[in-house]
Amino acid sequence: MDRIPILKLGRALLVTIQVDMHDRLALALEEDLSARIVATGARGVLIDISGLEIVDSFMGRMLDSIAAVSRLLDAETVVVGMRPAVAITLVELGLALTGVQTALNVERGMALIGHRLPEASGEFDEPDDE
Amino acid sequence: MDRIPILKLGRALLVTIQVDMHDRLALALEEDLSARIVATGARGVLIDISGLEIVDSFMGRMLDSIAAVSRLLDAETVVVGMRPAVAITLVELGLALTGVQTALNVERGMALIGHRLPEASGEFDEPDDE
Amino acid sequence: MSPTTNDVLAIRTSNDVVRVRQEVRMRAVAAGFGLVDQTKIVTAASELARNTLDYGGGGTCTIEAVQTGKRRGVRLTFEDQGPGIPDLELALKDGYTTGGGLGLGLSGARRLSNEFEIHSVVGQGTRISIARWK
Amino acid sequence: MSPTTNDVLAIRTSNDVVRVRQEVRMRAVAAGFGLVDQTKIVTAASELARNTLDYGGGGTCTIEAVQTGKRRGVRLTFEDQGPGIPDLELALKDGYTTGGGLGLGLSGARRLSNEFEIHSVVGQGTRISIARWK
Ligand SMILES: Nc1ncnc2c1ncn2[C@@H]1O[C@H](COP(=O)(O)OP(=O)(O)O)[C@@H](O)[C@H]1O
Ligand SMILES: Nc1ncnc2c1ncn2[C@@H]1O[C@H](COP(=O)(O)OP(=O)(O)O)[C@@H](O)[C@H]1O
Repeated sequence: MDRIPILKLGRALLVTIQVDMHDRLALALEEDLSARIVATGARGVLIDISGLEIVDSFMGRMLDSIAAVSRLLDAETVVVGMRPAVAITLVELGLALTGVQTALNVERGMALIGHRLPEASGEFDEPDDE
Repeated sequence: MDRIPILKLGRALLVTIQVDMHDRLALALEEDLSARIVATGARGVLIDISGLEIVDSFMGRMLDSIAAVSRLLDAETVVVGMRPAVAITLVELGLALTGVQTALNVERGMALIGHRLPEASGEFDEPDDE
Repeated sequence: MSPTTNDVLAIRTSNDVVRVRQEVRMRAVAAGFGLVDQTKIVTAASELARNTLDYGGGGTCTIEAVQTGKRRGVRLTFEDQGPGIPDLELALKDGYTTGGGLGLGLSGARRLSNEFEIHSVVGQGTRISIARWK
Repeated sequence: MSPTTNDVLAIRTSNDVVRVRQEVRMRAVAAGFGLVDQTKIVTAASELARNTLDYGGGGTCTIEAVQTGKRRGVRLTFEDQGPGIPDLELALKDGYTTGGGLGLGLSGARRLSNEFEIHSVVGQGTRISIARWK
């Protein structure tokens, strides 16, 4: 089974979703991501969906669930790069993804994570990078 | 009946839950904890659940309830050290524990409590440690 | 891709759901749909295809290019021989699910379509037909 | 721990609920479950065992190792001779509780399982069977 790569980006983890996710791939991602959050002490998870042409309720549920799991593990989730047509469609579908933060792009997503931290940036000693 | 020990850690109270909690033990903990919050003037309660292999809805309700009681007594609750598999399972169970703050470990939990206080850290005169 | 072609796609695996999406996208493009309209019908198709698989035990999706007067559109019909839906009104409610989903598939697909028809007989199966116009 | 062993555990005290969790964990490990799958079935077991105790007035949990083709799994059956559940649809709703719980036991256990069956007769008792596959 393929797995979706997870990159470390400063204090955050970055996942880029480009393919149609099957159920098993989605579950594997959730598992990998939570293990990595704990192993790295990451403070945030960025999920880049700029490559996705649609987000249906299955994928929406997956995003919600990743955000909820990450929060329990002390990391916030930001969904970045949603296309305008996808956003319009999601709202009409009835899925406002209220449990998930969003940002226009990775840079703004990173800023969002940085600013929500109690520690002032720079003064915090970085968890070990691997 | 056994009781779960409560440690004082600076301005916070630390409870480490390692065993399967029975109903009576859970109720006793809530009682002991609220008495200690009032007696010590603690500003926060850290509940370390890194030893727990599962959290079911009974335990989840207990965590929620401790958080609610502590809040009324002017202390915030942070649940620390939840295992990744537990977080994934809790979310699928339907329990996102939205009323509870979480932190990766005790250190980060302490930071969370410290930074939420109106007093800047260091400038505050520590309440008496016993 | 002539506007009168009918495609019948089998839905048996979650890969087939992906194929339905791709095919519907192509047909929507061929019908002259803009990006938002494409996205809406593809998303509706994705919801219904997944239901056909998960609840209907598999089935088919028929894709038709349709035309009334000058308006062009796409019609999709999902059919399965699964257990059927005992209470349609309930199933169409936002948030209702028997499978741990979000319960937005049917209601959402209806909102994303200009036409929505559902026919279901318990013990025999379910047929859902939607259309979206340019 | 042979895959055909059946264990029947009594559920009469809250200590027994702990024992059910431990036994289910061992069986899930024996069936080759990964950590997340173990955690899911043990959590579902915990919810149902507690209901058997609290609402059913005590009962039993039967643990079976199951296999279809190459897939291995664990099946758990909880039985009691308690008051039964008058409205199953209601009891399965997230948040519904008659006992001051969170109302997530039944619905959550269903989400955490691959198979879920419930049979309940008012005045006679309740039998709930779940299975999870590797
Ligand atoms: N093709 C089908 N066959 C049988 N039941 C179906 C079918 N499609 C939908 N249902 C029923 O309708 C319910 C609601 O469907 P839907 O709104 O798509 O939500 P979800 O897919 O999240 O469960 C499903 O949970 C299922 O019980
Ligand atoms: N074994 C049982 N016997 C009788 N009633 C039950 C049983 N299990 C569950 N119930 C009923 O179903 C309701 C919902 O159960 P559940 O979803 O587990 O929530 P909770 O345990 O928080 O009440 C219970 O409040 C109870 O009324």
